[in-house]
This record gives sequence, C-alpha cells and structure tokens, in this order.
Amino acid sequence: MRWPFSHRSLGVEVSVEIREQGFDPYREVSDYQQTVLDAAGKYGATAVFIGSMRDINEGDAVQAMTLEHYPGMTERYLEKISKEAGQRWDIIDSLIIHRVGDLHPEDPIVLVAVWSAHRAAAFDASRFLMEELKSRAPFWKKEVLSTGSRWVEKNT
Amino acid sequence: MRWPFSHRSLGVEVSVEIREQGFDPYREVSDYQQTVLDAAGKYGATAVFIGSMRDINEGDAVQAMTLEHYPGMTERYLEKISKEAGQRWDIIDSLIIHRVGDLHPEDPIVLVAVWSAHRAAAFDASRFLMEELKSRAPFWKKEVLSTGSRWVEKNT
Amino acid sequence: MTIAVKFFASLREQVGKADITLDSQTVSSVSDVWKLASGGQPMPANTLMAVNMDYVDAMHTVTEGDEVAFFPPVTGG
Amino acid sequence: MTIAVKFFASLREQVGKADITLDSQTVSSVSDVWKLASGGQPMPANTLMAVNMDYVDAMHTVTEGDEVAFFPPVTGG
Repeated sequence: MRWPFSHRSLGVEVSVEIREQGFDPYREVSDYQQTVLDAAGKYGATAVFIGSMRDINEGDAVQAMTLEHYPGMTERYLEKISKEAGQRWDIIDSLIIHRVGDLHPEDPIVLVAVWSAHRAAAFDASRFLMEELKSRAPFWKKEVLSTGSRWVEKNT
Repeated sequence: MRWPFSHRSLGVEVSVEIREQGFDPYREVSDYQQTVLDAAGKYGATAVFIGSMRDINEGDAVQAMTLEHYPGMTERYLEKISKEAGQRWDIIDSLIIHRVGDLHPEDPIVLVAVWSAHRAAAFDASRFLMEELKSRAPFWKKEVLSTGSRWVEKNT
Repeated sequence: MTIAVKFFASLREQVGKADITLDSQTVSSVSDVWKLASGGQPMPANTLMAVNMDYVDAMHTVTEGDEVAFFPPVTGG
Repeated sequence: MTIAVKFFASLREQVGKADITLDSQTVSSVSDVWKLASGGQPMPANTLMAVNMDYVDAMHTVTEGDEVAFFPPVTGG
C-alpha cells in the first residue's frame, strides 16, 4: 500500500505516512494530487509546508541526523491531528509524510499539505498540523557533530 | 530570461513572474530550489501556497476564465510586497508566479513560495504575500459560464 | 501636458476605451483626467487609480508624461 | 499482570533498556511501572508517558496487557 495509514472513507480525507527513505516532497504532493486526491476543480487552495534539515543547529555544524520515532504511536498521533484539523476547518484532504532514520543536511524531514476550497482553511490547517506535530508527535532527533552526537532537546 | 523580475542582489532575494502559459507549480518550486536558490542546508522551512481555478464560483459552474492584468504594475507590485515581506520577516528567498490569459478549471493561478531558516517566518510571509496580492495586485478575472461571461467582483 | 490613460477590465468595457493619450492644459488632478478621458461619465465609487503604476487617490496631481490608470477592485490570486 | 514497557531516545540510553516486559502484581500506576522498569532511577522532570499510545500522566492506572512508554520531549518536524 502506498498510503498505509490513509483513511479515505471518513468524511474528511487524511493520509499520513512514515518514510524510512528519502523523498521528494514536490513529487509526492504532485503525485498525491493526481492519483489519490479525487477533487480536481474542487480545491482552490493548496498549502504545503516542507521542513528540511539545516546544516547548522544552535551554532554548531551538523553533519548528519538520526530520527527515531515510536512506531504505531506516531501514525496514530498524526492521524489524530489530521482528523482534528478536518473538524476545525473546512478542508478537502490532507497529507503528512515524515522521515525517520538517517538524514543529511538538505534532506526533507516533513511534508504537510492541505487542500481546501478557499485559502484561509488551507493556511490555518497546515500551520496547525505543523505546530501539533512538532509539539506532540513522538519523534526524536539525534545530531552528529564533528565532536560527537547529541540529542536535540529544544524544538523551536 | 527565466526569472525576468528577479532581484537576486539586494539582500533578501525575491523573484516574481507573470506567466502567459500554464505551469506546474511543484516543478517550478523544485526547479527554483535546485537552480536559482543558493541556500541548500540554510533553510529549514519552505511554505508554498498554490491557488488554482475551481469549477464553481458563487454557486455557478464555471467553464473557463480570462485573467487580465496591468503589465508592468503587476510585476512592480509583486516585487514591492516581496521586498516588504523580506523586511518584516527573516526569510531567505521568495518566489511568486501568477498566470494571466485563458484558464480552465484545475489550472494553477498563483504560486507563492517562501524559504526561511525557521517555520514561523515562512508561514507568516507566505500568507502575507497572498493576502497582499489578493487585495492590491492589479489582476482581474472574467468567468465564462454557460449563460455568458461576467467579471468577478468579489475577491474573498 | 501629455497624459497616457489606461482603463482595465470592467472599467475598460464600460468606458469603451483601453488606452487614450490626453494633450490638455486644463487637467491637474487624477479626477480631471477621468472626466476628460471618460467623456464625462460618472466614476464608479470603487474605482482604483494609479499614477505611474503606484496607487493614488483622485486628488493626486498629475504632471507631464504621467501614465494614469483606472480599474475596478482587483480579483487576482 | 503483564505490562510491556518501552523507552525511547535519550531516556532509552539513560535507562539502558529499549523494551522490557513486566510481570508484577504490585504495579498499579504508570509511576509504579517506571520504578520497576527503570530499576528505581529517578524520573526526569520532563518525561512524557503514554499508555497504549495515548498520552497519560504518571498517576494513570495500568491494566493487564497495557503497553507503557516513556520518552523525552519530542523533537520531530
């Protein structure tokens, strides 16, 4: 299954996926829109957010990163916030993809996309999803610096 | 020139373009990121908004649309708001592409993309750009319905 | 004084002109430009005005060589 | 009562365990689970807890077959 945690029969559509390999966020959104989203002509607004790995954090050069997660709970939590967004705003569909495993600078970490008829809902819901994801979804970053590795403690 | 109104030497980078032919917004953002944006590893956040043509407006089925603009003033105004966003938020680059001419339902109308180190600036600036564009940039839509054509009067 | 005047969208259709070049010594404000260029039609209340591609109001003073544009509320994006 | 316990990220390294299955008649709260599973280590103040993948607090009552997880503040996205 391409979208293993998709629930496309519950009113508002939501899809969440944990990805162990690198992904091209623009290709993912484009593919999703063309092959999964069944709403051509219905949405006037698409808001997309991509979080990607920076080569510096808290003043230190970062060489690599390992993203750990709690399998099962992450998907459950991302689905939960996706459905909550669908209840709070008039959206048509949403997609979240989050990387785990070993990453390098420039690699995409997270993709959030929201489709809606009008722009306010897409803007609001995409931001809500990112804020909720960052504050509560069980992912943890460990950075590799030239001097060794460290767990990231602040998620600003 | 691919990005005729790009000003890539004024501190904050901004690019704006009026497009007379259809475009693939995801390919545009991806290409821009790879070929124009010189900041790989510097941005942790990319916020993208795409406005696309709906097949219904104010309760009526819309068959086609013509987007008129004020050549020169549109570019000038889009550059102005892009630079203003660069002054208000800590962003690395922004890109605006806006269609003119004849469109059909599903066609992308506008693309706004903002790159920044952290997500708040990208979210804020992309929304600011869309709101400013919608309220002041000199574009006008004329819709073709089954009963004839009409100028769009409300821009919600 | 030569003034280039442009009308856009529904206003272009309403006035029946897209571009017109005025050569007049009597116009001093954007409002005067409208009167002369439109042939004395009343200006719709929500008309937007620009001089040399910057938004202005109807009282703005025009000078030789200005480009003055009139258009309805914008609907892009 | 059988309880599956998981530790993640820095807490996993600190406790030195990833997974442990408890079989005890004396645990009743998540706090009790921590004490037994961690070998009596003090729980860091910012520890997050989940039972069956839902967030709970330390006073939450555990029941047979629960999966209890302990982890530090999350840093995804």
